[in-house]
Amino acid sequence: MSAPTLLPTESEEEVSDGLTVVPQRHWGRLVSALVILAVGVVFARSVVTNERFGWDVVGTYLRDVSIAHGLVITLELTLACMAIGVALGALLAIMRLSVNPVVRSAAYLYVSFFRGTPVLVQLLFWFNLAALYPVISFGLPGVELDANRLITPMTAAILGLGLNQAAYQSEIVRAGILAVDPGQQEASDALGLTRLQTMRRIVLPQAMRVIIPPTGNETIGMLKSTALVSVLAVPDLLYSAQVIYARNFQTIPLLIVASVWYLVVTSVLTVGQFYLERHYARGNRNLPPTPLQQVRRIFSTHSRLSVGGQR
Amino acid sequence: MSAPTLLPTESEEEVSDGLTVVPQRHWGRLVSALVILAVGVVFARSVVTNERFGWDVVGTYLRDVSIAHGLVITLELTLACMAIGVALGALLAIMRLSVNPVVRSAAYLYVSFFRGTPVLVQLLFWFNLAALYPVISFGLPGVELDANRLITPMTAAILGLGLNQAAYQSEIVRAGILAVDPGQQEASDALGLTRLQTMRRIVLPQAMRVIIPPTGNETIGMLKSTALVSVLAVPDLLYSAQVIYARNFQTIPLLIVASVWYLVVTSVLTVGQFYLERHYARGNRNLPPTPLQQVRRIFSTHSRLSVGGQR
Amino acid sequence: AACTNASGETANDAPTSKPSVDVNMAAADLLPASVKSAGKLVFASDASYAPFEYFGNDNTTMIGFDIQLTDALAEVLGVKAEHVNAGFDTILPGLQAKKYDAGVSAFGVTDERRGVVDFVPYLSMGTGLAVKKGNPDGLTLDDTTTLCGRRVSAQKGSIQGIEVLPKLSAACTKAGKAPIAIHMFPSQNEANLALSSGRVDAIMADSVPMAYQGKEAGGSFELAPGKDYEPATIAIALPNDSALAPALSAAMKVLLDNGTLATLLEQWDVPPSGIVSSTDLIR
Amino acid sequence: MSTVTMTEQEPSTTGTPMVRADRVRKSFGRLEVLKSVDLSVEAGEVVCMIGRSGSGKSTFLRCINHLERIDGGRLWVDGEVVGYRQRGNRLHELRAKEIARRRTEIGMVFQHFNLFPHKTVLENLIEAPRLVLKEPRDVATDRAIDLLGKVGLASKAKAYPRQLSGGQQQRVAIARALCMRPKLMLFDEPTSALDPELIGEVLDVMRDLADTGMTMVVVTHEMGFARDVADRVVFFDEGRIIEDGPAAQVINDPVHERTRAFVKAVR
Amino acid sequence: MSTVTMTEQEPSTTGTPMVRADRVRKSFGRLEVLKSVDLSVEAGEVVCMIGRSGSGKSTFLRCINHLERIDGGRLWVDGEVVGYRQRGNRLHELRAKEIARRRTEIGMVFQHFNLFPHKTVLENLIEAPRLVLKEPRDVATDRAIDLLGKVGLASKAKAYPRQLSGGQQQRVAIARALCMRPKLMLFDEPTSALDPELIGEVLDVMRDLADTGMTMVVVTHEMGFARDVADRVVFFDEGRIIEDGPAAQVINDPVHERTRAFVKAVR
Ligand SMILES: Nc1ncnc2c1ncn2[C@@H]1O[C@H](COP(=O)(O)OP(=O)(O)OP(=O)(O)O)[C@@H](O)[C@H]1O
Ligand SMILES: Nc1ncnc2c1ncn2[C@@H]1O[C@H](COP(=O)(O)OP(=O)(O)OP(=O)(O)O)[C@@H](O)[C@H]1O
Ligand SMILES: [Mg+2]
Ligand SMILES: [Mg+2]
Repeated sequence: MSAPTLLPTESEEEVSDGLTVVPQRHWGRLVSALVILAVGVVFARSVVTNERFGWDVVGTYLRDVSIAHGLVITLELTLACMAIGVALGALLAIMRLSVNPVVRSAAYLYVSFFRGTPVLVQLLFWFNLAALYPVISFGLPGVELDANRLITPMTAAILGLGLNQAAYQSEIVRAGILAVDPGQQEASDALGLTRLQTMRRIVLPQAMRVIIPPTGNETIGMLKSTALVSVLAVPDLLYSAQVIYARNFQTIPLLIVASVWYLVVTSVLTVGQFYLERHYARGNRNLPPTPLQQVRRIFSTHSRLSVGGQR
Repeated sequence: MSAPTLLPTESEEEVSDGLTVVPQRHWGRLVSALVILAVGVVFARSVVTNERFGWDVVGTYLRDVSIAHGLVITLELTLACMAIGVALGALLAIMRLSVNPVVRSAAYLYVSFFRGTPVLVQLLFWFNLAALYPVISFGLPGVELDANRLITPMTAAILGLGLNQAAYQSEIVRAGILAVDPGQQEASDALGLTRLQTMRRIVLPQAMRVIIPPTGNETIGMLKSTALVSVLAVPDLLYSAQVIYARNFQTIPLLIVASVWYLVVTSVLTVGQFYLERHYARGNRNLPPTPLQQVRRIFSTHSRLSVGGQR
Repeated sequence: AACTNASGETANDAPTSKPSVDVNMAAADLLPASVKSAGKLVFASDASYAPFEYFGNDNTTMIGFDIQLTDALAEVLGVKAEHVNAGFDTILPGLQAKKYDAGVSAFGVTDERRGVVDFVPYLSMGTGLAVKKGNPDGLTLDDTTTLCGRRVSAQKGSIQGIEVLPKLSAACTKAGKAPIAIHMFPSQNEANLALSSGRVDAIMADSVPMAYQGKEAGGSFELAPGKDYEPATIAIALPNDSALAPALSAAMKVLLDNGTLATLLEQWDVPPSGIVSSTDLIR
Repeated sequence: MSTVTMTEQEPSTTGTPMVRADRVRKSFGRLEVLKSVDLSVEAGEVVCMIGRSGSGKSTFLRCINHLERIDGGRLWVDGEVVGYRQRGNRLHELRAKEIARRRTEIGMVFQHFNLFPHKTVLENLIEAPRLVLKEPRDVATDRAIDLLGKVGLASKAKAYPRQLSGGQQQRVAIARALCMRPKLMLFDEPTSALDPELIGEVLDVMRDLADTGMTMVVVTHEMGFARDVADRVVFFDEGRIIEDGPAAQVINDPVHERTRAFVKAVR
Repeated sequence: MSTVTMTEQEPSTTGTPMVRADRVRKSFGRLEVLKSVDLSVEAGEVVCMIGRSGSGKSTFLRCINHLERIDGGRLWVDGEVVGYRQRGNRLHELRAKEIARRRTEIGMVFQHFNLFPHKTVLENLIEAPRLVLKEPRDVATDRAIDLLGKVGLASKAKAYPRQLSGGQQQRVAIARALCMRPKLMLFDEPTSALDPELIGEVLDVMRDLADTGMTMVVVTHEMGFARDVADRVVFFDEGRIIEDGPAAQVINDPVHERTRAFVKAVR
């Protein structure tokens, strides 16, 4: 009759009071796991066996050259635009916390304007700058630049997405900076560090922990946003798939092809984000668990009652 | 020779040491203000006088019925999708912190999948569900639902955008929850509150301060993302503008019309976000300044040297 | 001048053979000096509209009726033709920005548009109706009242979407029937997908691409029986008061006269009724 | 400061100790924090726990409240095994809901107060009675105001915690715990986050509470308080209690070498 | 704990006081925090500041370091007007860069340590010398390791601050300030965030530092330390210094009524 015990109390050394411990059974947990698993299997089967998904076509195009080319462009764009976004966003965030009211309001106007207008419009604006200003002179005599030469589709795409991203990113960075203990700023001041040194060496590195997760969101969002550049006929991943199905009308299989690649890249990014978070968590007592540890945790059924255990 | 003084030291009562105080002049600040102002004026003039912007057409269409109708759809969609996103996102975030490994991994898979695939594909999937599953039976005998009846274009749009948003939102909420002092959870535990009560009454309200700024970003993003539903032939604000210029070829003026409306809505949202932030900051010593105070701050030239002053 | 008709070895989906024509000096003289010195004309097309303009099997070369037509035009004018793929939304601002010399994307001519761009017409094309396989609802363009109360899709910016369907719908309400529910999709692909998933009952579009796509899509939809509906004029779009218009019109007339246009139409399976008349060309 | 007189206090059933620990063990990963703790606290007793940092005092306090789960030995509060329900001679592990219910009978005051910053003082006090004990708002409010008066903060009911001094916050924390009418109060270094001037206020409230007969287990380094108020002082060392006796004896004349060194360092 | 012997210390030019305050005033909005503070600290002197919470002690300390800007009166550090450069009989307001440079000559130790948590102990120490004084890495490192030895933490150079106890963190904070070779050290309640057992370590380091002749201004409630180490004790009350004298006299036999009440409360 003796049930399996969880508490080591019940080991032979200490059965002083002769009581048997009956551990809590997680029936609900087991049942829900089975239900979810069953639903998953049924769903997967129905997806795999449904010929309307056109798995043979998916297989053919998964390694198509133009899809691969589109993937490269998507990655390039994401990299370039996030680089602009992160750098300019940090600058804007610092500007918004400046003591100089001019600098502060300039940053504020920038953010309001770029968050307020659709990216599509911004993209079209940059691309067709020449329609509005055929010759760019910066108001300087002698300078006459042909807007169409200056701005290729790719440049327009990077400018449009990057400048727009900077506006969103600045809000994220600003929140991150405000989350750093003001005592850090004071300590730096007292040591004689300048504002910029403090920001770069003390505040920003600590803000990173708060900045990274939403930035991860934004990067993954950007990966998909690059599809907007199809209006500029820049053949990114999704647009490359669209070009193919515009010819052969295999819409659904080609969308699946694009999705598969997006999923792959997103997964890689997520792993990268994890290690970045871990890097910036250095100096903390509890580092976030590695993926392996996480997998172990997912399969661990022993729950810690203490709240401390979940953090 | 006596320069204007900033320090009250120089008032008649205390000129004990007979020294004159020369305040620091912010020449750089003044010059940069003038430069930015000048650039702004030149730019504004060039925009207003440039006939290629087609200001007369802009004026005509700004209050067009179908634009107004598109605006309403955009607002409805944003509201509905953000509602789903916020509610489901919070649920997913709580699930990811659950002690139950099944619940935890289910939430994890959801987030990975929805962040990993493009919204466009998700939208097309929901909209064209009937192409894949003409009849939805949930595997139950007797149940035969016509997928096209079940899912109207608007439903597909809300499902697609809302479920996708939930994945992003859950990361934001999760970061917010983790930012709340673990002591709050402990205190609730010690008082005998259940997990759910603690989450709802103690942790989430405090997490809101960290959650709101990125959620504001997301809401403003969503406002623009709704334009994606044009692939479902749902005429939101941007698509309404596009349909009109596809007819009359007045591309730039109509994009300006859409942008103006987006700017208006974004501004209203920003103000709303401000008061929401202020609400959740209650109990703090320093409430964020109201817009009026902010405007005053922008125009104040007296800078506080102490860092404490900027926070 | 004799026109060398391209050989008959047309591949059934993508004719690659190119009709070659001689330079017509009279037409070439009409070209503005800037184009003459540049030696090329830049044409913008939204390459998602087979068989007019789309990407070939290599996914990088644009092919189609419009492409070959403009190639021939350029040859008549003694310049090179450069083809740029551009989203529909950027073609017109691009023309104003002088990024492109002309837009060639099966543009339909309407009076409203004439105020914004100049047209060089080259084709008149009827409207076709695509329906679900087997036409379960018995829709036909011979009796447009069969469309009343139905969900009909069209592409954003197409003549069908902005003129034909609203007119037919108005007729329905006048006759006391339910109006037509018009669904406008950003491109033909979404419309096709919506038809095959039963989202809409029919697609109304230019008859030529419709026939082509129906064939290509592997029979998930078909053309409704009956004649084409009122033909509309298709044209090349130029910026207002473009100096190019006379040259292109003259060159187009050369192609019409020497039968190149007819050859191209045949090559791309466009019914003979599609040829634009000389009188239209003059307009 | 007004004095606190807790009239609600009824003595527990005599005989059963309020807290009993029998060879309690607890590890975090490979670190064994509690090696074998034995302790018995009678109802109405005030026991002070002292000991070096890291010796396991907080962990043991948290085990009593089931904020941590013990790995070995057994722990009783008021005759019931912590974390289990006894039926016959079988111990059934409790579910989260029941654990929460049991916790309501034990009040805990943390070193860092842990007040809810987004709620006013009054809201802090009535939150748990309303949610957990399902008391009507006015009943809960009445008792809360009464208790606030007893800790000398009647005028601060509408203030937010961050508007109070540390000493005031800690007194609110004590009142919040008392609102649940606990039969046992646990204090984890309740004065060590306070400036020396503010410590007195909190100790006064605790002294008054002890006078009402409340059972109290207090981790503290305030030797003056221990001497004045505690019935017993126990000394923790490396996860064990190595000294246990009347306050005066443990503080002034400890038996164990280590206790002597510690008491000297703390003054 | 090893003893600290600071050999680098050279006495300042005699005659000029290290700190001189003449009717210093400071308000936050409508709240007048410093009403009129007069004080003079000679080079090599150790002055303790005591006073009720909110009386303006921290604010005054921050004014000395120009972390706050004063609203009235005048303040000198080592003969230079804080925040201004004197040319003839005109005072030119300093720019941010110069203010930062002046701060390097004053070391400050905060109540909550404020170590940089993302940097190791050694990195915390060499950050400012490298960035501000432009010292080469090895020179800065050598002095840092030397100073760590003197505060008894040579073995912790590679540790991160969160891996240290409070007392250890505060000792690192002191070493960090000393790395800049300041001529004046300011301490703002350096022990009040520590547990009683850990306070001793920090006070020992400060005592050794005082023995080297460093000029120190210390806000503290540790009466024992004040009595042992301070040359003078000053009592703050509502934005003024109302008592200023030798430590023994102010603590044991204060003149002013309020000082007497305060000293009694703090023990
Ligand atoms: N959740 C946890 N995970 C891992 N280790 C822990 C945890 N909680 C406590 N510890 C460790 O257990 C040991 C005992 O901690 P505990 O807080 O009980 O000591 P303490 O006697 O209260 O000391 P202090 O006087 O510093 O509060 C310490 O070494 C601590 O680092
Ligand atoms: N940045 C600030 N803005 C507004 N008020 C402030 C600011 N800093 C301090 N004060 C106020 O000034 C008063 C004096 O503060 P200060 O910190 O100097 O006192 P203190 O003597 O150091 O007290 P304690 O012992 O509590 O540290 C307090 O009432 C405080 O609330
Ligand atoms: Mg402890
Ligand atoms: Mg202070």
